[in-house]
Amino acid sequence: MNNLFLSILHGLILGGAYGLIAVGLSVIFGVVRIINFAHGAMLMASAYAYYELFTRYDVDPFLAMIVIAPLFFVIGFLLQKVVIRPLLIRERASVLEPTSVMLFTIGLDYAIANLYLMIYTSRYKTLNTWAYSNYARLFDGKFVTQYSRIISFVLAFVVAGILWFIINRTELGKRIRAVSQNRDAAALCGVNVHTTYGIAFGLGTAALAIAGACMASFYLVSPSVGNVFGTKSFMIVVLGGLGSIPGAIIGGLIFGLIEQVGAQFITSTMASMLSFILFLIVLVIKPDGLLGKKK
Amino acid sequence: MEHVTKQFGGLTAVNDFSGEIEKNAIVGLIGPNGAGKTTLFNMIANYYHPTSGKIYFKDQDITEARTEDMARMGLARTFQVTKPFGDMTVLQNIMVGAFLHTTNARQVEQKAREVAGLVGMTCDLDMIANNTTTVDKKKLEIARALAVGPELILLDEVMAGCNPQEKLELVDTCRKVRDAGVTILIIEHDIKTIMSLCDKIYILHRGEKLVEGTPEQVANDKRAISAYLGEDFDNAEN
Amino acid sequence: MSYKGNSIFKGKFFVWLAALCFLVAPLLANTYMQSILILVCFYAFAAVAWNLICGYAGTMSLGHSVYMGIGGYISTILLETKGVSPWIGMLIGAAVAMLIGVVISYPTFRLKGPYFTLASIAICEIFGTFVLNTENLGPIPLKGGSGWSLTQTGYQAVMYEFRSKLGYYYVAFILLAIGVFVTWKMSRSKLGYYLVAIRSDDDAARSLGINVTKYKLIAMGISCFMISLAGTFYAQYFRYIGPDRIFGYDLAVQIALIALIGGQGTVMGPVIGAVVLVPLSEYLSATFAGTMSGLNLFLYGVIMMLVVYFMPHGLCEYVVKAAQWIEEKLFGAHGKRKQSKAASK
Amino acid sequence: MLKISDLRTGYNGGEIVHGISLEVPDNQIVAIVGGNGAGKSTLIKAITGLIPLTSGTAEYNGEKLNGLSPDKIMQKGVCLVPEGRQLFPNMTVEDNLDIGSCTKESRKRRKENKEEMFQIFPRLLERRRQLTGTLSGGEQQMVAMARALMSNPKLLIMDEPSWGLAPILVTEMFQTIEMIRDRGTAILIVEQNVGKTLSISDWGYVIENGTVVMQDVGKKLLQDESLKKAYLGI
Amino acid sequence: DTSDANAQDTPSTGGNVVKIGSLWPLTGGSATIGQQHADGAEAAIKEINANGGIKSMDGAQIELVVADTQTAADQASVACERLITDDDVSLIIGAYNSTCCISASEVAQKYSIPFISQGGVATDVTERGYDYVYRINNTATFDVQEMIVALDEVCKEYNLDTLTYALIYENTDWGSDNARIWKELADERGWTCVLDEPVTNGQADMTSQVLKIKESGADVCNVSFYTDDAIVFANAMYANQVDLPYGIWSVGGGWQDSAFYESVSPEVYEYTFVQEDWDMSGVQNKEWIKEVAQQCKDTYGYEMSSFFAQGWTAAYVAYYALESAGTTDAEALRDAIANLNIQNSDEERALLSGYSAIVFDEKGQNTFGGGPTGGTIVQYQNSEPVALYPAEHSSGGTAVLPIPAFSER
Ligand SMILES: Nc1ncnc2c1ncn2[C@@H]1O[C@H](COP(=O)(O)OP(=O)(O)OP(=O)(O)O)[C@@H](O)[C@H]1O
Ligand SMILES: Nc1ncnc2c1ncn2[C@@H]1O[C@H](COP(=O)(O)OP(=O)(O)OP(=O)(O)O)[C@@H](O)[C@H]1O
Ligand SMILES: [Mg+2]
Ligand SMILES: [Mg+2]
Repeated sequence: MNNLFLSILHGLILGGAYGLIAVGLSVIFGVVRIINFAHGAMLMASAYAYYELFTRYDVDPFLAMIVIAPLFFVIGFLLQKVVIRPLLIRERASVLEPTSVMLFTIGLDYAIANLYLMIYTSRYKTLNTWAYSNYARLFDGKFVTQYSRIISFVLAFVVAGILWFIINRTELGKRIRAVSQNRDAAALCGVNVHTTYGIAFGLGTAALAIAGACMASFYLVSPSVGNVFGTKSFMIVVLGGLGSIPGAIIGGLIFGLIEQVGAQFITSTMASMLSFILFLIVLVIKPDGLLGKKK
Repeated sequence: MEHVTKQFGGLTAVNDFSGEIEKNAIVGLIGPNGAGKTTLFNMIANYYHPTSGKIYFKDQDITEARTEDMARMGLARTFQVTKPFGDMTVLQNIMVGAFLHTTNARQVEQKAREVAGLVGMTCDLDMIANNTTTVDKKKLEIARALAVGPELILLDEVMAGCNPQEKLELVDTCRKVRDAGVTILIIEHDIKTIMSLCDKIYILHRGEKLVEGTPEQVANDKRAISAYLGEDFDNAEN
Repeated sequence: MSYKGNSIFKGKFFVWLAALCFLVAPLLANTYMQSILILVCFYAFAAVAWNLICGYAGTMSLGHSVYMGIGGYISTILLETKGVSPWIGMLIGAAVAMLIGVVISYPTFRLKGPYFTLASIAICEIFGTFVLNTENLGPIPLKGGSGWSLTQTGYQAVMYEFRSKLGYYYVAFILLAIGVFVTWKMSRSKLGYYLVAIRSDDDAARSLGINVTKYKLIAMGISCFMISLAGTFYAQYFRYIGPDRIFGYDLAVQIALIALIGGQGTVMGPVIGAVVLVPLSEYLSATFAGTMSGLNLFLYGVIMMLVVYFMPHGLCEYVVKAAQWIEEKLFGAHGKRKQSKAASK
Repeated sequence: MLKISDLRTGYNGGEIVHGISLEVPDNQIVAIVGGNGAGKSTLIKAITGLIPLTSGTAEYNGEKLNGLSPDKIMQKGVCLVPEGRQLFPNMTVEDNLDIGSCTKESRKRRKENKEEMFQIFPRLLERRRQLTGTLSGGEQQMVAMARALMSNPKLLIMDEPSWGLAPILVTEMFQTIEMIRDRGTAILIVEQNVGKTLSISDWGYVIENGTVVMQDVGKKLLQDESLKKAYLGI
Repeated sequence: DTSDANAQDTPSTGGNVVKIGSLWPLTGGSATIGQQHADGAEAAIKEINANGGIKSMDGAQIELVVADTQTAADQASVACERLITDDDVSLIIGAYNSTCCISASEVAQKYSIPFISQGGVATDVTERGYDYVYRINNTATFDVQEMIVALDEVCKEYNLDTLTYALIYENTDWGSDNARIWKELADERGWTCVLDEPVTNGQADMTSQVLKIKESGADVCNVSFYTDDAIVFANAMYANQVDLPYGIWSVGGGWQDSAFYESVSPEVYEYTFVQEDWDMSGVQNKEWIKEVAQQCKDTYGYEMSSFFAQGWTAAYVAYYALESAGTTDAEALRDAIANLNIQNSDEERALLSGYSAIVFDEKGQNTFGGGPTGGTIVQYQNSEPVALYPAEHSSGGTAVLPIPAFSER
């Protein structure tokens, strides 16, 4: 059992979590064609929700998820339906990435991140849950990791699987796909476009809230935590192919692997540079990402 | 063109096509939907490269040339789905084409107005291109392509979506363009237009050349009628 | 965002009026106001440079500050190690930035829409991480994370160092004026037309004989050249340059925001954006930062959302409308006729 | 069935349709013809809720359609085959048809309807698993029509269904349209193929510059000299 | 005008108000730390005002004008300019990050307004020949030196000829400076470096790095991390049971932040050595420090930290300077700062940070009167910090060395 093998395992575990965080972003982009720049801020906001529930009522995030994820579904749904909808209607339907919506989400990111800074100050908090402070020891105790990380890894696949199923195998998914391909035609077929957008946005946000539960139980909570994962999520979804759910998970795994395995051979800063360089190379060779579809 | 073939994955869109377009002629390219007309077009304009075969333009091998070089060599095209530069005015759209051979904005503008006159743009030249009517968008496509000063112009279904009267107008435009010394290759579904306009017609069917000849020859060809024109072609004629 | 936006201010009155304001304002202001005016010019110039490629050709870069960093670093290193005047260093830096920009953009211009945007962020991160972790690049000292603190040269103008704010101000203003002029010239030239055509539909542009990559690279080159001049100005004015800020995503976003909120793809948009946003953020942070940390940036975000919400095409559109209205009032029908004639050009 | 009175609409403040009134009775084919840019598509968009109307009313079986969103209008039984087909290119033929029947009631009859569609358009049965983006123009048009029929509309509106079709297909398509009418669906059709359209339609309207300039039984309109000149190029 | 309004609010004074600029990173990457500095300064000024303000100026009250650097050098420069020209402050304390200290003091120098730097460890802060810039804290050199000197003692005590060490640090100026200096000093002593690992801030997992340390078999590990990385790192070290016989030696940073101790369980930081930039022992030994600590907890909700203490000290230094100058005239104020001589006594409130003295040299760097630079090296034993080195700050405990392996704890 050498370090290389261990770091591969750690890379995969971490990559799963990255993928989980990115998958919501991918769903939203795939349907509404918006890169949600407030993704990191919303992740952070969900983490604080778990923080409150844990410190006040001692509810474990993985349990609280049952309440918070639906709550974030509603938040995402309303955000799309009430706020982003008028912006979208105003933009030409064919625009690949509506600029005004992008700007709006950047503004939203500032606002949320700093609102939480005002409320919670910038102090780092951790949630000492059972899964945070207990370690799984596998392979003769050589492979040690927090239970929360293992749960996150598993959840990544569960959430991605559920989302994939919803989008590709259900009636709702058919509508979502229809709307993502041709908004007006879908409306003419009797699909309520903006409700469908809202649902997609809500699903993405709910997935993000689940990722938030994972992050809160293996990392820490602070108003700036969104930055740590935000930019990385953008890279991950692009690497995997914008809009592709399996792509987000694969992209996440690749990032996790490079960070952990790369750090075995070179310094970790060089490893993180390596992941960006790899990202660029993939894009140049395959401009639509690993699993992206050509339009 | 010699033995041009194009495959998309397993699908052969154009198979072993050979043909020639003479200078200063109007050549028609017809065929059922999905026959590979647009694909053939795209290959001539070097938007795609053929899987095999060679294409010559003015005796030069252009098989592997780039799209943007074609315009410089004197070959311009329009798109089946019109693609105006939406944010610009009609005039500015045409000017983009005219900038190819000069950088002088004044000359360019003059040229653009000339071309607009030639194709008979009826709308206000300062209108934003996206807001014009379908016919004007089609004319704009032609005008923009003409503005680069081509010797050969490829027109892809410029008349689709126009009523017979408007088609006549466009036929007129085409003639004028030809008279200005430009060779035309045109894809069209409207038989009457094609018959009246073209000097020579190719019929494409499932990627292969079915018939080649003058309008009269084609009209009397059994294969052409069964594959494309339909049994009641004669009725339509009347 | 309409292309017609380019023909604003044809009744040159307002441009001259604005230029006059810019020229005279610092003379009337106290040093604090002067420093804000300098920032306005600096950010406006950076946004103008950004707009040249990203606004006109529609390639939304959120990593443009990287070229600013390259320019700033090169002129600073030349000054500190070889004593080369930053005036010369600035041009050398700009040339290098232009070269690097063109080389990097060649492959990345193949990417469309959000892919390009995110790739630009990655490039910014790569450069930032590299400089941050490199003490020496071969024989060239980079100083890694500590950055460069510029030694004083005794306020010599030939060394790009001025005793009074006014010196810096007029340098920034001249840069800005050049930037606006270049943009204006470009917008009415072949390059400008081509870029907007490419933004609308690059397939159609290709069919008209436009070498899309070539023209985008030309614009990119000009843009990198200009923004790297801003980098030298940054280093000289703040007298400190370090990697975390200048190669950072935050600065890049800030520059893009100014151009976008002002009005992407218009001559004056970035300037208007800077005139509004820079003092706004300064005001917010002066008023609220001490009261409650985060309040200033929170309000900034909220205001940004409101602007996007109510002025989707940027402030430029409204400024133009207002200007037209005033012009009509001032010059009556004559002004209006001039305007419409100008618009038809 | 559909009654439109004094409808006005346009884009961004510019009025394109200046007060059009027309009626589509049950079980009939009603045609709208007119030059390019006359405002036909704009009128259709207003009826189906894609753009708002500035004044006037569109009534369907006595119910006002004003202000309803396209999906609500569709659920009432008014279905549009839009200009340019507007399929979902990355979905299979079958999925496209499924979307056509995603309202509550039509979903129940999805299976039967699909089978019926495959009877009407046997070509689609062969290609049920193909992505519609890769179909030929004619096949795409069939999908567009089938998709609209999947919801058992009572009124089918078609905007230039023959657009880009080879002559052989155009003939087929008009036959199909008559067949659909015979199954009990009212049809409002906008077409450039003036001759063929008017010859199968029960009533025709001629629109110019956003107003109705002529209306009559389809075949009679065909005889009109001025119309012949303007639209048939004779 | 705010100054008038404030003057009316506080009728007990002669009506004068002196403004001091308080410039810290309140948003951005260093916000946690910046906020604690700002809180410390605020608490100190409250106390000073309550005690009658500046006596040499008829009991003038001090108004603290707080500004935010946003953890960005250029913003710091702009904010500093605003404090000087718009808010008319007589003196500025701040800016924590070296880069911000450098760029902000640049402005202060230009306007000839005294700038008392607190936090920035880069040598450049005081090496530019600026006569209005003073620095209270020590440079990176001192922090590391203190640890190396302590390790010298350890070596002597346990008869170690040489040591192997691993370096792991965040890769911006602070961390890499520490690592560089450590290497220089360790080279002099002939110690061997077995790992040199820079890490980008914001790692979600550090297992790989920790495994490298484990594999390197180092005797000691020197760490410079901010709070977020510190938490992740410490947890990973604990999880993977990395045994370092002579311990983890942290250059403060995250290990000085009370948030760190709230976040990780006691087993995680047990036996860790931390170089605290203040007199940790004070909290245990001195009544008044205990009171201040309690106040901090009550008002701001966290355990007093070195950051709070340093903010406090900076405010007090500013106050002493004003008191001795008796005027807000910049030149007089500068001379007053240059001539400050604050010596340690049990009651000296300015020295909450535990500096032996505050005396500036001609470059403006605090010389600490040649005594200890305030730093204390503590080891966590039974989850309590025990001050060990230097002897002046020792609370009398002894180091637990070599550190018992995880398997034996
Ligand atoms: N990019 C592509 N990828 C895969 N298949 C393609 C592609 N482009 C065209 N095809 C296929 O090639 C065949 C020929 O298409 P083409 O567009 O040339 O037909 P066409 O003759 O222009 O028909 P229409 O009259 O309908 O425009 C069709 O079956 C089409 O599905
Ligand atoms: N999205 C739009 N925004 C602004 N104006 C538009 C828009 N779409 C169409 N128009 C304008 O509305 C007018 C009528 O267009 P419409 O599409 O209704 O004509 P039509 O009768 O359907 O003609 P065609 O036979 O070309 O389809 C045209 O002048 C066109 O320029
Ligand atoms: Mg075609
Ligand atoms: Mg129409």
